[in-house]
Amino acid sequence: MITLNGVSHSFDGVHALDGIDLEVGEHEFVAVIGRSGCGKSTLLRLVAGLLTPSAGGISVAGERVVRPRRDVSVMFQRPALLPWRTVLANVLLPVEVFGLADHRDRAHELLELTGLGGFEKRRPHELSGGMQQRVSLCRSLIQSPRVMLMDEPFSALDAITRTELCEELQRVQLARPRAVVFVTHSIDEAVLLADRIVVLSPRPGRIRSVVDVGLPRPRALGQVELDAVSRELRGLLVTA
Amino acid sequence: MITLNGVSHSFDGVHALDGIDLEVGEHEFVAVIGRSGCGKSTLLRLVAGLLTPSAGGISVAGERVVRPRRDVSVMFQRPALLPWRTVLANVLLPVEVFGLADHRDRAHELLELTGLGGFEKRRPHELSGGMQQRVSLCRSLIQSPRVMLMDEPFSALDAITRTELCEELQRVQLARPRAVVFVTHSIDEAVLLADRIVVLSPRPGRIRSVVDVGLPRPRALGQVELDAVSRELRGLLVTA
Amino acid sequence: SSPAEVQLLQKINYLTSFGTFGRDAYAYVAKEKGFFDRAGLDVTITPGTGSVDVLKLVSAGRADFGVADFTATAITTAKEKLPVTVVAAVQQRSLAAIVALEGGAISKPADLEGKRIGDQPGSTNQVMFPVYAKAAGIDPAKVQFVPSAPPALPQLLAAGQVDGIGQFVVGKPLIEAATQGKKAVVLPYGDLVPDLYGNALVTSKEVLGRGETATKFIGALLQGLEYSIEHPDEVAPILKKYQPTQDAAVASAEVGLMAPYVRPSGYSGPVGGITEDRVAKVVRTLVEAGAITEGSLQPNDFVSFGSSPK
Amino acid sequence: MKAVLPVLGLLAIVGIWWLATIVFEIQPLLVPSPADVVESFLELPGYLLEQALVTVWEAVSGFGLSVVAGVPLALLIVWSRVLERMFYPLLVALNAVPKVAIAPIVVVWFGFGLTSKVLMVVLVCVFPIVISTASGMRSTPAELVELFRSLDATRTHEFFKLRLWHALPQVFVGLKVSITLAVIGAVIGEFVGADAGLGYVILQSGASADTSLAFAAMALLAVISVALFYALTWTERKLVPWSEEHRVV
Amino acid sequence: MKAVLPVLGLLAIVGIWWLATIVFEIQPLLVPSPADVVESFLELPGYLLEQALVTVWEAVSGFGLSVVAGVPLALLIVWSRVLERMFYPLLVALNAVPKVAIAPIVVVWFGFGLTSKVLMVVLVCVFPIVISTASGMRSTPAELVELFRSLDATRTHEFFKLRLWHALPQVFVGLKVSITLAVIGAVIGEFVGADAGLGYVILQSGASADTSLAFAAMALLAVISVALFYALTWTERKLVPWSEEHRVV
Ligand SMILES: Nc1ncnc2c1ncn2[C@@H]1O[C@H](COP(=O)(O)OP(=O)(O)OP(=O)(O)O)[C@@H](O)[C@H]1O
Ligand SMILES: Nc1ncnc2c1ncn2[C@@H]1O[C@H](COP(=O)(O)OP(=O)(O)OP(=O)(O)O)[C@@H](O)[C@H]1O
Ligand SMILES: [Mg+2]
Ligand SMILES: [Mg+2]
Repeated sequence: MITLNGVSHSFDGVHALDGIDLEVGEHEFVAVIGRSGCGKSTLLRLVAGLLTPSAGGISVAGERVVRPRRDVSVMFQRPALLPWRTVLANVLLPVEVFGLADHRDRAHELLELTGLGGFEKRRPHELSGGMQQRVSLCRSLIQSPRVMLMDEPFSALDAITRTELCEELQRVQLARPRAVVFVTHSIDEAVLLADRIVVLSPRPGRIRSVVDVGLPRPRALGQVELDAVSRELRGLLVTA
Repeated sequence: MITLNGVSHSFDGVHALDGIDLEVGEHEFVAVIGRSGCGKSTLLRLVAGLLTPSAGGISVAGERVVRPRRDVSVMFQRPALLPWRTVLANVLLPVEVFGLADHRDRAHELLELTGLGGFEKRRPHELSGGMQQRVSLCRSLIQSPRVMLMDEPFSALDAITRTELCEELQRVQLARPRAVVFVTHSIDEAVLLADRIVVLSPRPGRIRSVVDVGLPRPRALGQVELDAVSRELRGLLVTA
Repeated sequence: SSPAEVQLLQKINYLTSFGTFGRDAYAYVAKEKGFFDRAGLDVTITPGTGSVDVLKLVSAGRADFGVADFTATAITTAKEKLPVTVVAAVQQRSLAAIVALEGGAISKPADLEGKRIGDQPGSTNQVMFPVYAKAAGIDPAKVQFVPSAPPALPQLLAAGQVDGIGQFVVGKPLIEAATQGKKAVVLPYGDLVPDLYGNALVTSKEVLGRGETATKFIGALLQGLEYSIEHPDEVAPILKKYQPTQDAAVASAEVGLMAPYVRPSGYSGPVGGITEDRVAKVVRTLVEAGAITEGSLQPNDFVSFGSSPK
Repeated sequence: MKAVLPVLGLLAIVGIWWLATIVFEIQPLLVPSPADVVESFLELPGYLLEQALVTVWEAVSGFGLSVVAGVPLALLIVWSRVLERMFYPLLVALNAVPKVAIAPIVVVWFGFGLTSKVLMVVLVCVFPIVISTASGMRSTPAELVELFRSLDATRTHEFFKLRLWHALPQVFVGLKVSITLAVIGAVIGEFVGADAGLGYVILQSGASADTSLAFAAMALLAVISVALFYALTWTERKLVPWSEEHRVV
Repeated sequence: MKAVLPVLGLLAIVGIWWLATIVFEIQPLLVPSPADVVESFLELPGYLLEQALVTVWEAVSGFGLSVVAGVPLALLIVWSRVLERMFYPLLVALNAVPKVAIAPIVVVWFGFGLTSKVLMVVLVCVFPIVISTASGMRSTPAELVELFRSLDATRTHEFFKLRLWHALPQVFVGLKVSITLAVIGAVIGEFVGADAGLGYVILQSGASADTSLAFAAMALLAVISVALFYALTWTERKLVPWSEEHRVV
């Protein structure tokens, strides 16, 4: 579904990514981990068509990426909510932009699911950091894309909410699999969710190794088998 | 050092905190955990003197808190960097505001320590999310306050950097203990760092329980003794 | 009047020379006294904003008639071939004057040398000053004209920023009222240069081509002018009715002062009359003063003697 | 309480003005005392209010037109660099032409009626609206623009669902600058070829050296502007409740 | 390439103007053709440029003074609600007084020299600067204000290290609106009592019905404004490189 071919990217003076080769299958969940500042967000932006690689080529669904596509959803690292819109209207933004039929019920459902029921009419500045992130999550889930790009979607959430949402995400992925690229700082999260985990080395980001998590689904946090993979990843990160 | 006496707070229509009683010792490290939106940030803001409680009283060092104090440092949940300042100038802001002597060397040291060496002259928008958070961390560390309030300081950091910084924080706290209130979503982090852990219940935030972590220091992630406390906390959070 | 009659009234747009003072009140008098109605005219009076603006608006067809300074009209038409033409002289002598305050530095023409006079650049007063100076026997180069806008002039004079200002003769009561009782010294150009006309009624050649209507309007307006100078006391209330901001006392005084200029002693022609001889003389004077170039203007170029009152 | 402070400010200024006219023995022709001005007003209150209405109507309709013209213009300028490069300098140039000087031409063209005054108002008002709207739309945070890009939103959506909204607080700055200029524009229009409106009153009274009347008219103008200005401020509060400016900080 | 587009825009406008004067047979007294205007300019290029310099000097020094006065005024207004409530309405009122109408008083007070012109410029310029600076300072993000509060920063620090910096992009919007007004202010000042400057040229030519000369002077005014405007834009780019407006989006 997604193919990266020797992709490099530099911002003026900063060499962020270097020679990334990666293939993500149509129903594959790929997690990306790496040190802060190693180029994970940049990688997502490149796949999303928001940045043009300094070198190399990217294609999604067999087409070269030159601009954003509607079948690719992006959830950014920062909530990026529109301050003048209520929570509900923020969630409905993609639907409006795509000109789709009414998704109000779906939006309410998602908000309920992420524990935001009752906050539909509030404006973003009245929410806590984690609540804002959940609104942003709902917004990216309301589209039904073929490819989902998620940048640390649960970083501002508490352990419980995070676990709940991880489970929800697993369920959705089992029911209706898509290509997902999931950036995270939590190794446990990566092991729980991903089919494969890409470990990036620090700046410039290069692929240090790709770990296959060959465990059956559904998985649950705290499973002993997961811990082994986690330890391996931690080791890779340290020496990355 | 810090005393909260039946503190409650409401934002128009949202009852955020309810009847919080808490005492933080002069050299005590207290972690606060709780579901997203339960009022942790609000609690810090109240102690910092940035909000006035709807009910109850707060005092720091025996004085009633009516406005922010210079011996209390706050690290916010969002980086809150000044876009027109370079990284270095952002870190030096408190020093400038306090009118203290040159802290350039200390700033460089902190930036080096947090892995930001070489980025001193960059502006915030050229940094990754985690790098921005580290700048904000450096800024709060450059003050030498008697009380430190930290709101999810490591949420945007990868596992390795997070571990490193946790160790650094432990070292600093052992060498020069202060009163710290540390909000986090990571139970492991809380167990690793805190003397006591306050568990808040969901909105309105009430103190569900206070767990004493009676383990010797320095502690290290992955210690089996920590895991027991972690499990206990997870249980408390789920039923909170 | 019945609707049927209103139907028949010809619409005319008329511009006063500048604002709506006593000196321009005769149009309102003609309206109030029904002279226009009787001529079958429905006249709209709009306050003008100075000679050149009036000429522009008349030549652009925005107004059918307007009042502009005769000298300014001559100079402007000498420069630009505008489709405007003079059809009557409202005053037989120029109203231009230098006005100063009594007790100041100026009390007679000879005092002007070495003084500062505030005036609008290009005004008749300034353009004709060399002619006046020659007649008064003083050196025009020794008088300094300070350019400034007309509304500021009385204030500049009162504040002592200038020693005198260019003003129309009829402005005397206004200045005196404004300076609260100080007497004004007026040095009229007309005393020494009697050939100059004052204001002129101008129209466009196109309007003149409409025949009848133009003649009727000229007649009715001049009837108003004649009535005004004969009944100065009636003018102020009429003006005040149309223009409530005007000072009645000043307006009557202005009309009183204007009378001898509309019909000077010894003048035997009709009110508003204008003759080719005098126009030729004026043109010559303008050439001498350097305001226009030799041969650039013939009397018939800008005056329609055929339409002027006989 | 809220109303007390502006009244105090007003009293302070009027007091200083009054004192100045007495202490420096300023002639009423130059600067009349507040009493003279009030007297002038009381002589013709009905007439002056009538003229004020004329001016308000001209100013408000011209202002409305400027908004209708200015905001789309700003949109075009932000939309296309080419259009910006071609026409922005011309707009600046147009704005720099002294309106007093072109007022006669406008009257020659559009007659003595309402049109010419409204046009003068538009000429005066459009520029601040365009420039502040354009600048507001340009300053949209990069992260929000990226969000819209990621949705492959059309430019129309980017402008009407994002940039214009983001710009609203700055649009209001432009509107507030414009509204007081609007009143001045109407007055300048009335200076040339009008027989009603406060501008006409000022012209008349200026020429007849009736300074107190001119001051009375100007005081009315000031009152009108302040009223229009605060009406805008009120609208802004209702319309842009999320703006940082209105949060209690 | 960059320079081509504005030139194209200019040519388009001049072309339309020329065509209009020919097609509608407009009299040169009303609107002269571009050729007439150029001719007028070429008759007296040295003189006109000299007058232009006079006007530029008045406009620039008045503008400078306005910045020096306006920014602190905005500071005071944002600083204290009491001061704002007391004096903001007065500022609005002052701005609404037509400058053309008070120009004579200013001249009477300050004479025919530079002072009265500079003062006129200040009167015209100060308001947009104050209002946009104030609005910019007020719109400082709550999180940054909170940061300063948490440091127990003095209000001086809050204003000079935070709000003013945050407001800079908006201050420049105010400055850009003001700079073109500055030129107009200088011209209005010159209308009332001057013997030099482009305003004087316009007044003079208006009285002598030399419309082409007036247009030549106005064209020069436009050129001056455009130059000053883009000088400001350039300064902004150098001074405010972090602004969203300058990021490539
Ligand atoms: N400025 C505000 N106006 C209105 N409501 C607010 C405001 N700030 C916070 N709240 C509400 O107060 C509650 C607590 O918010 P707070 O930010 O303290 O949560 P938190 O525990 O820090 O959450 P998180 O872990 O997501 O950061 C939330 O329900 C939020 O909606
Ligand atoms: N707009 C930009 N201009 C200049 N440099 C940039 C820009 N965006 C990112 N960078 C640089 O590129 C590098 C990678 O940034 P990126 O945001 O991809 O990191 P990341 O892996 O997402 O980090 P984090 O985990 O902290 O979010 C960083 O060193 C950063 O300084
Ligand atoms: Mg990132
Ligand atoms: Mg929080």
